[in-house]
Amino acid sequence: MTGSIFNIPFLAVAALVGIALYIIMSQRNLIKLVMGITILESAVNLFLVTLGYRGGGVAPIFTNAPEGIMVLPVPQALTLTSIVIGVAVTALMLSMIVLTYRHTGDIDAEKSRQMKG
Amino acid sequence: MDALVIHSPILIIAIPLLAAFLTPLISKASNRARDVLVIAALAFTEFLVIVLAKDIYLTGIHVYTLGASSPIVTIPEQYMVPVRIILEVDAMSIFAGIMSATVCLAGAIYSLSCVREETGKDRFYTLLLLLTVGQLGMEFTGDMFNLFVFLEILSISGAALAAFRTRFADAVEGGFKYMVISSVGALLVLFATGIFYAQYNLLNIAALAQAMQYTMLDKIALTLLVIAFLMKSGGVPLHWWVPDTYTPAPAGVSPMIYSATLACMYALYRICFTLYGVALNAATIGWIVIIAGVLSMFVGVTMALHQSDVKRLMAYHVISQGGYMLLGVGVGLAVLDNPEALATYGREAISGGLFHVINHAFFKGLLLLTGEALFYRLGTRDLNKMGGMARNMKFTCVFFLIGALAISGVPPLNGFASKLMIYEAAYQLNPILTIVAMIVSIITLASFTKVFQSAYTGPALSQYKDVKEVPMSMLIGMGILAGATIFFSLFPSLVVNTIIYPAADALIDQAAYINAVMGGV
Amino acid sequence: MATSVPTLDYWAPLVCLIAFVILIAVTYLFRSRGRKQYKKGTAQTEIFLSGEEPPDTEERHIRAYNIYWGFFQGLKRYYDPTIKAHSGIINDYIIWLIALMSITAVILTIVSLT
Amino acid sequence: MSKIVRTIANLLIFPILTFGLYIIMHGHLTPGGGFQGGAVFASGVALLVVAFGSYNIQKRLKEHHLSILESSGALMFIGLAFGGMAIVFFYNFLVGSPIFGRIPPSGPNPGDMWTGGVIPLMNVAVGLKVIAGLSVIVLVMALACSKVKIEE
Repeated sequence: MTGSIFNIPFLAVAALVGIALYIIMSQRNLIKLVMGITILESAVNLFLVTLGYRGGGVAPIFTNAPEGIMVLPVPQALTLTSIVIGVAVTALMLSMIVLTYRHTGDIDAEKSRQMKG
Repeated sequence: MDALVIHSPILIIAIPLLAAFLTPLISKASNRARDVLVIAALAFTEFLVIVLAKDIYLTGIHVYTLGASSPIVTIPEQYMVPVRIILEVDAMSIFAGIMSATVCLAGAIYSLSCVREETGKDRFYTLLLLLTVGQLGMEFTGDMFNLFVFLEILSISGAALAAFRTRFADAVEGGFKYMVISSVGALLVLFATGIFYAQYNLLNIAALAQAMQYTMLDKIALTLLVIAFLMKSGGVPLHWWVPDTYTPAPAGVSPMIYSATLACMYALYRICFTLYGVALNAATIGWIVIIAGVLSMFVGVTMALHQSDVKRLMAYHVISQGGYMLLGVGVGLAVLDNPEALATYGREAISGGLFHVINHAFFKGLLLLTGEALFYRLGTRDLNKMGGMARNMKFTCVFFLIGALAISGVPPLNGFASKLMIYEAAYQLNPILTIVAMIVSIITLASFTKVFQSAYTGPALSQYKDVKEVPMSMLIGMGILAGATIFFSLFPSLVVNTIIYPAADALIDQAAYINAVMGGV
Repeated sequence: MATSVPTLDYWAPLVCLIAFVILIAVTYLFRSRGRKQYKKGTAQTEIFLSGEEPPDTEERHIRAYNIYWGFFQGLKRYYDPTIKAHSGIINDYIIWLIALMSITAVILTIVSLT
Repeated sequence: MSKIVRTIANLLIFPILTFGLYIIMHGHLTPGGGFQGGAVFASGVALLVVAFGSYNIQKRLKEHHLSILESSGALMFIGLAFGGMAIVFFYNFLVGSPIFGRIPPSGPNPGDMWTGGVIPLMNVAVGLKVIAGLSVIVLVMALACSKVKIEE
């Protein structure tokens, strides 16, 4: 299983995490910040799904399942819960941004800041 | 009755969850019925926690497997490893459970009256109960992924509650920051869980602890977990969100968000002591936690001294007193690998840290509630505009004095007892730690005399002539926490021997935790 | 095994209550020996500012911001950067997070190599 | 939105909603389940909100109806979890019972609807909750954004 072909998803995860952290660090616009968090979340989901991969495996569905080994189902269940939580977190953050826009008329992290020091 | 005790670990989590989703329906009937439901659910949870605590101190670790043929079956017949979600409640979890349940009960009773004029009250109580479920779930679960799910429940409901008064711009901003920080932290925890699953195909904490070989990947997972939980519990280099979230939080909610922060600190200790145990190089991680603790103490209190906003000042004290807890348990962690040092002062340090966790949960909750009472009556949190409140708000002033004296470690009250244990134990590891701890304690007293002088004493100002005392339910909420503080101050030895020492031993004793699930296989 | 807490042995609440009562008795003794002839509410209890008219209640109350002025002035070299660091912008929070994570990872790898 | 979009929306809305319910009901056989089916259903609601404007939808699809639906879904889920409380919390008490309890046939087969014990019922409960939850999110956000434009 440790051929070079199987490491590409993990490189993709590393790249996505790097991009996401860069976005969260540098973007002052709050909506882009939320996009960065969603990218980080999809990176972790990709990492979880690729963990369960077994060479030549089939999707773990038992109905009309063809012969041959199946991919591990547990990481996919973890990813499903993480996606559900991601939806809730993103919805909450976006509605808070709508409220900050309504209060301060601005969604820039620096200008819409109320508390300092 | 014993059936109740056997099923109590899951009941403690399921009853508030059931009540959380019942409130929108019950509130269609009447508001009074909803308030009664919320308080009854939380009171029953508190009763269950006490019943479970009594049983744990008698019979040891309680294990509860969800969905198995019986609660005790952790490993199904033809399997070698635990498969289902297992709740594992040892003395340390029930210690944190007692703290969370009491503070949530007091917070809920306190917020009964002061949320009256808000809109969307049934959603407030649903979020309040979900926050309780998140905390108790995190403290009782024995499964890494379950820990992540409860951490997320905690963060989402905490952020939504912090931003509940949407008419204030800073409340929305505080909630948003808490949500951003918590979701990034939780994703790091999920990444670490993924690393564990990649290597050991296990998610259960006890099974992982047994299979742990501390490879390079485990070190990365350890840093991810330690940093994520250090951030969620307000350690200094990452404490920035604490003042922004606590200041605008509604009345009964700030102590509950605080006990959620302590649940994250409990998770940090659970990871370091039980999941990794002696496998990790204890000195390094111990000293990282100690340095974070010492920095938290100093930066927290010096910034608190500089504040002019009551709640923001108390939020900075959350950081500085959290530094004491990190210092206490960090000293214990640093000496985890040489047993005789652990026996002499390591165990003392951990008990001191844990005693300070529960003490501080009570009197910090009390102080946050008094700060909120000032805001409720005077409409402002700025200390420069207040004055002479001792005349009109007598009870709040008495509660404030109890809390302020307790937090600065003045002898009669319980802050002194736990700080003394930390001073004594930390001194034996390195005297500088105790010196800094004492200086910080003095500055804490200084900052609270500032609050007392400018808010409570001084001449009666004209614009606050007609200010009345806070309503009864707020006084009851403060009374519960003040009573708990007084009780812990009068019987420190009793409390330490029954609650704190078993918790410290449970934290150190990793083998018992593993055997409870793996059945000594 | 669970002996009472060694560090808190002398700390019995009863001892404290007795000490507290003794303290109150002594202070009351000192107070009662004071001069009796001052009368409340007369010119004797007025604030004396060497003949100056005392400010009315609003100004007389010492506000919160200038109580510890000396402490902040003394530690100015510590306070200015710390207060500036509490910038309240979320991006700085995450920069601190990533910095600390890399530092801990480096420390852990170095320590475990030696 | 234009006439064309509205008529297409009218045509498309029923296949979308039935497909969503199909995914919920067959969660324990084919890929899917409560959340995915609910999300498909809520995308149908989003299509309606986009096509007919959030104000017209808001008149028919009241927000407190949806919150009752959401709470009842959650209570159904917790009730099913409490159902097996006699033995242990999440116990699958329907296995072997006539309702959903048939033992699934082994080997590759099209799969039997009446297997899985409590799991299909839990899928339905979660599906109800997610339908109501996501529709409320879509509706409230659409209303919040539309209000912002009007206030400016």
